Amino acid sequence: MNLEKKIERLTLFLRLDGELDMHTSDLVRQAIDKEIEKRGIRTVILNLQNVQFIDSSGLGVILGRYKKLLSLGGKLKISNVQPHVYKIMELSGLPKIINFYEDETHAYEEGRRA
Amino acid sequence: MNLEKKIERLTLFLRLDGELDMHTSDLVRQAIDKEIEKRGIRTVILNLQNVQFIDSSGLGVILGRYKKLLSLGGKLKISNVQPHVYKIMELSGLPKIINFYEDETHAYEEGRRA
Amino acid sequence: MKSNQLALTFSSIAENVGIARLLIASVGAQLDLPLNDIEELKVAVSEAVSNAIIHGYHNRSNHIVYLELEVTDSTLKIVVKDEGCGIPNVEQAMQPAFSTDPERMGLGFVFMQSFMDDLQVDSTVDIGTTVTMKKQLKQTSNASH
Amino acid sequence: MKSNQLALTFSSIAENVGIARLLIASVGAQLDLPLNDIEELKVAVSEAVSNAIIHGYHNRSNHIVYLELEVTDSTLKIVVKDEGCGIPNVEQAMQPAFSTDPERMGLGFVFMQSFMDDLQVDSTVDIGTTVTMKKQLKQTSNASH
Ligand SMILES: Nc1ncnc2c1ncn2[C@@H]1O[C@H](COP(=O)(O)OP(=O)(O)O)[C@@H](O)[C@H]1O
Ligand SMILES: Nc1ncnc2c1ncn2[C@@H]1O[C@H](COP(=O)(O)OP(=O)(O)O)[C@@H](O)[C@H]1O
Repeated sequence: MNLEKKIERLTLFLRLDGELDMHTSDLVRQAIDKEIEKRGIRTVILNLQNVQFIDSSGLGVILGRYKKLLSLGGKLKISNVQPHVYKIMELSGLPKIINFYEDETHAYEEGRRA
Repeated sequence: MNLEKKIERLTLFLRLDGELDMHTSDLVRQAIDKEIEKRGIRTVILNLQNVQFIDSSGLGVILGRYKKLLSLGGKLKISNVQPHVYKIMELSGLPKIINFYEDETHAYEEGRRA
Repeated sequence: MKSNQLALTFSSIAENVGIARLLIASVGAQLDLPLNDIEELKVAVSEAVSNAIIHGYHNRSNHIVYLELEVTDSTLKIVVKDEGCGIPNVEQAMQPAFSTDPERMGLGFVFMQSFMDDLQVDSTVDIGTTVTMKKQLKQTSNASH
Repeated sequence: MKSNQLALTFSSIAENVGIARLLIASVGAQLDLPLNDIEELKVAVSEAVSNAIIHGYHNRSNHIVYLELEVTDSTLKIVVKDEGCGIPNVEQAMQPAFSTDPERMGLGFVFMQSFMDDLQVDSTVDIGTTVTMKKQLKQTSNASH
């Protein structure tokens, strides 16, 4: 799993590359929590363009970060999900809770308008 | 292993796609021998552009077809080998016996000049 | 595809879950299964193996997980086994959203169930857990490789 | 990378040689080995597993091949085992270009030897053959994943 971070104002853009399972989702959790604590990040945009696989461990970490950010008055958004990965996410009900966007720009813009 | 065949005069152009091991080299052997017997093919140009792996089983089948064609007055040529595959071939001494070419055109031209 | 049997045993570390998925994906490719089916098999195996490591062995790395794949003409059978803590109440554990870990979603068994044609869980406390999953295969069309 | 152990047992069919290679390639990737080293490990494993199927089991598919991988801090150990016909004269068999099959090149052991740091062949006629190969690993640099 490769993580690429970019921070703009209080938004963390996190681009994931690889398979999101119990091993790698642990790394994602640590990366996000670190930015929340150290830099006061309140919005996270997860770009899943290069994520080819997700299972319930990956979904759990995404939902967990969503809840944590929500409790801090922030939000987590997801962009660029591949169709077969989205299918698994749908089964879990995640898209009913978390907002999905075509790309990072759409995700970012929506946040600024709000 | 995917095999793509093209026949021009008595030359068989065989493009391989995959890993050349005991399993797939068996398919290559059958494919070449069939064309030799059925169509009287005498020159075979093996395009290894999309071969990512070779072991001694693959090398053995290539050498075997080379010898068979030679005994029939024909020849076998190799084109488009990837560097890391060429390294394995070099260890076996194959390039001392069989001619390697940059691409199919060079392999074909040389044959016609000869 | 004639019949085939593979068994992978491996240390209970998170890094090996991806290897378990690679194995089922390779066997799925051997069987010429559609990509979508292979994706689903990967999820099912990933869930069962993750459960063995996380729940069965409490994330301790000095244990062994067993993954068995058996291909016959009509069925792909997948067995995931651990010799861990076991499940006291299997019926409850298999309920959607049930998890003994508040950080987890309780969807592992749901995914296994939805992606496989048959799911069976045998578990004994302090002995371990065996998850047996089956997928029906279309009768061999003898498709070329 | 902490220590790791994996063992794959599989039916003696040609289609499984690629799966054996995938396994060693995945473990090589876990260890952050250079691509070139991974290629060489794949060749070594491919040779040993092919020998088990071709020579040990005479290409009969109803047998089992064993592949064991053990990672410690300093070494990757690979064991390939069959319960096949065995090798009457191991020293002779390991000579470059020696093969009991006129269609083959007799390079399997040569490749194993050149790509691994240590190669050991134990064989007993009618009992089977065990090939043990080792690769020294650079001391863990604790490279990030
Ligand atoms: N191999 C196992 N060993 C012990 N307990 C298990 C095992 N697999 C599942 N369980 C129990 O079943 C519960 C539900 O499992 P699952 O549906 O996969 O959800 P989750 O993994 O998200 O908790 C787990 O929380 C755990 O208590
Ligand atoms: N697992 C095995 N079981 C029985 N015989 C073997 C085995 N491995 C190797 N041999 C014998 O050793 C010889 C040399 O092996 P190798 O160097 O790999 O060359 P090749 O496979 O091309 O014959 C084989 O021809 C065979 O007679």
